[in-house]
Amino acid sequence: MLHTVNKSPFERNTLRSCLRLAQKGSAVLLMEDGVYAALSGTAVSDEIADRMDDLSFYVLGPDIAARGLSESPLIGGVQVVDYGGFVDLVVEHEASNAWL
Amino acid sequence: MLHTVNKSPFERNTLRSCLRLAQKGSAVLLMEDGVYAALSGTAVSDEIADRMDDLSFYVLGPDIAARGLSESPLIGGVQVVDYGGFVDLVVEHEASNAWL
Amino acid sequence: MKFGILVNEGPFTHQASDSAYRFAEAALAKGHEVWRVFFYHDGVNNSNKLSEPQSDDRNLVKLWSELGREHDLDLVVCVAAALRRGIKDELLAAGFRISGLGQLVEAGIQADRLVVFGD
Amino acid sequence: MKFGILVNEGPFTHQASDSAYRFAEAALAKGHEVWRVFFYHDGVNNSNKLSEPQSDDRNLVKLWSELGREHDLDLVVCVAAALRRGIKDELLAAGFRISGLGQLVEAGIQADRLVVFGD
Amino acid sequence: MSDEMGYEGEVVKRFMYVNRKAPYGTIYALENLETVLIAAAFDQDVSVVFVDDGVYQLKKGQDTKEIGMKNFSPTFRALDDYDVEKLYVEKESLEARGLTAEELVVPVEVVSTEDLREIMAQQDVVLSC
Amino acid sequence: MSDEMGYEGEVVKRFMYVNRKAPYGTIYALENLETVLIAAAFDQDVSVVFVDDGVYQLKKGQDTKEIGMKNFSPTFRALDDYDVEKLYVEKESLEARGLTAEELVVPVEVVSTEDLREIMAQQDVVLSC
Repeated sequence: MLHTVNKSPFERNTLRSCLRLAQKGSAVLLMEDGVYAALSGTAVSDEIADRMDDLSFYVLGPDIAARGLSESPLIGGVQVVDYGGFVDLVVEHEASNAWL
Repeated sequence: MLHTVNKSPFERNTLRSCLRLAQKGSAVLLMEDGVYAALSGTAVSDEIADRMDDLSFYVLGPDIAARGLSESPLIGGVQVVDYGGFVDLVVEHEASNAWL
Repeated sequence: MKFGILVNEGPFTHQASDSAYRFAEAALAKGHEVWRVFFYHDGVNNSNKLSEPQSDDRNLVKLWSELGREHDLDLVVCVAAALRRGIKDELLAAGFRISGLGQLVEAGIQADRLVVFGD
Repeated sequence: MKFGILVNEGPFTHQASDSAYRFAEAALAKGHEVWRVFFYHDGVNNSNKLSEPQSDDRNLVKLWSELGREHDLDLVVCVAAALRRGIKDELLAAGFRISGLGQLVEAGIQADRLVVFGD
Repeated sequence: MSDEMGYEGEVVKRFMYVNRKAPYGTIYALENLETVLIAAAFDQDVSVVFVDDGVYQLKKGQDTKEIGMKNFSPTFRALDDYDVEKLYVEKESLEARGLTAEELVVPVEVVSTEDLREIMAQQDVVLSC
Repeated sequence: MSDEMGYEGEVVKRFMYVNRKAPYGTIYALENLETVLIAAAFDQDVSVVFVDDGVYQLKKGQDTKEIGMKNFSPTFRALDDYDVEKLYVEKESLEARGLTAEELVVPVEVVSTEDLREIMAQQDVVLSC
């Protein structure tokens, strides 16, 4: 399953709930304000770093660029995709689950 | 100053930010989904209980009743007000600050 | 005392408009003045007269209109926020008017208290 | 592959409509089919043809209309959500139609994937 | 994946509605419930999940008179008439809020996070809110 | 309280705009900035605060081309022309996000939580978002 998270991990519990309920082997795409969770060196970076073995993490590049984070280091293992890559992720997974 | 908080403490960081930045002696009114913070016996009850000496806490009764919490025990010291009491609180404090 | 009220969300989706309405009602019942209600962000949608909730639900557009008529309230819809969202004069329910953001700042200056309702 | 897309928020206030639009565009560019776009909750406001953003801003209502025309998309606005919020036939931009929630369930059944954008 | 043929040869999919938001503060709880009621008419395999603040939707004793909104919690009791019988509540979400299953308006299956993870992973269509 | 007479005998109030939300995910950052620009014309005592995710509004290097939205971050640089000079950023909010003041589009005063608490308590009108 592909999980999408569009909320800031600083503001809401959305990412935390997604990570709690995402089964091993699932993919998580961080988009919109959810991209802040992909940054290394923040107070919440560990939430994703700790699950890097269980889950595949992706982040939407256009949302990273919009927020001025293109040069900011991402957590190791997070892969950047564009909208086309987002479409491919949806195709590759049997279902998708938007954590709103 | 009167601070109002209308977000669930489980879902958002709103209450936490309010409590961090509210000066000693201020009043905090919990309303809408913010009323869940007034309940005792939850995972977040301590956030308010710990500040009971510094701040005055109020909760909007109509929002408590709507959510089926009229019989639920509140954190000791939290005072229940109705909309008229909300108006009085605004009058009593020189300014109000809605944490949205 | 003179109150200014700011409503930042539309009807139904968030409780903001309901809470603001009940606050205004309670303030008026206590003999206070509601100097202006300003509708900003999605709050501009509170003025859409086409709103038609189910018969057993409250009609917030109508409630604001009626409260406005009874108490001669100044219900101001922000023009910039309204244009973006497709709220124009032809959609305005009775008692609402469209004007600039300056009217919000003015409410902050003139009213004794500005109370904000939003998401 | 056949996609269904659900848009839960109006234009501007949340990024949901922008993201959904760019996703739909990308899917079509890759040769996929967008079987239906369903607008629910405040998403119904994406169909309001009176929307008039500033000249240097994107016009989401127009973008959806145009994408719909170019690719013959089925843009469905939920009737129950729309009535509440004052979105009626006379406000609908080209290419949108109002229909029941069953059309969302149908999109879930018929499309290979349902992708949701919201707040 | 889990697509099966229904008794009339139609595709039956597993639909899961995930409720994560408290009632009244926003409209999502109410409008999602409207979707569930419609979905029930389509002869799909429907389950409804309550996690995080979504568990508050089911709290007994809601009285909305003073906030002027409609109390829609009795509608959850009608789900059974619509043959929507799979109602799951996450144990951890209940406990964090100091709630028990006895305080809810309908009988539900209280499941562990691990079980819910498993159930969620088997769905074809997930609508979260 | 802190009402003073301005040079033309008008009441001058202390207005504080508190930005707590990230840009682009929602419109609040942009529409609040529009309010600040208007407020500047009223000869009031205006300050603008960035806390929590609001500090992200000021991040340098924003490029919104691919999301199709307008990059409004340069407008913060215009605040100075409008005589809006009191821009406060909470240190704790910056640090939690691994940011430094050098990464922001405008010079700001980085203040401690204690200082901000003090400044906030002195306001006549607070508009948070």
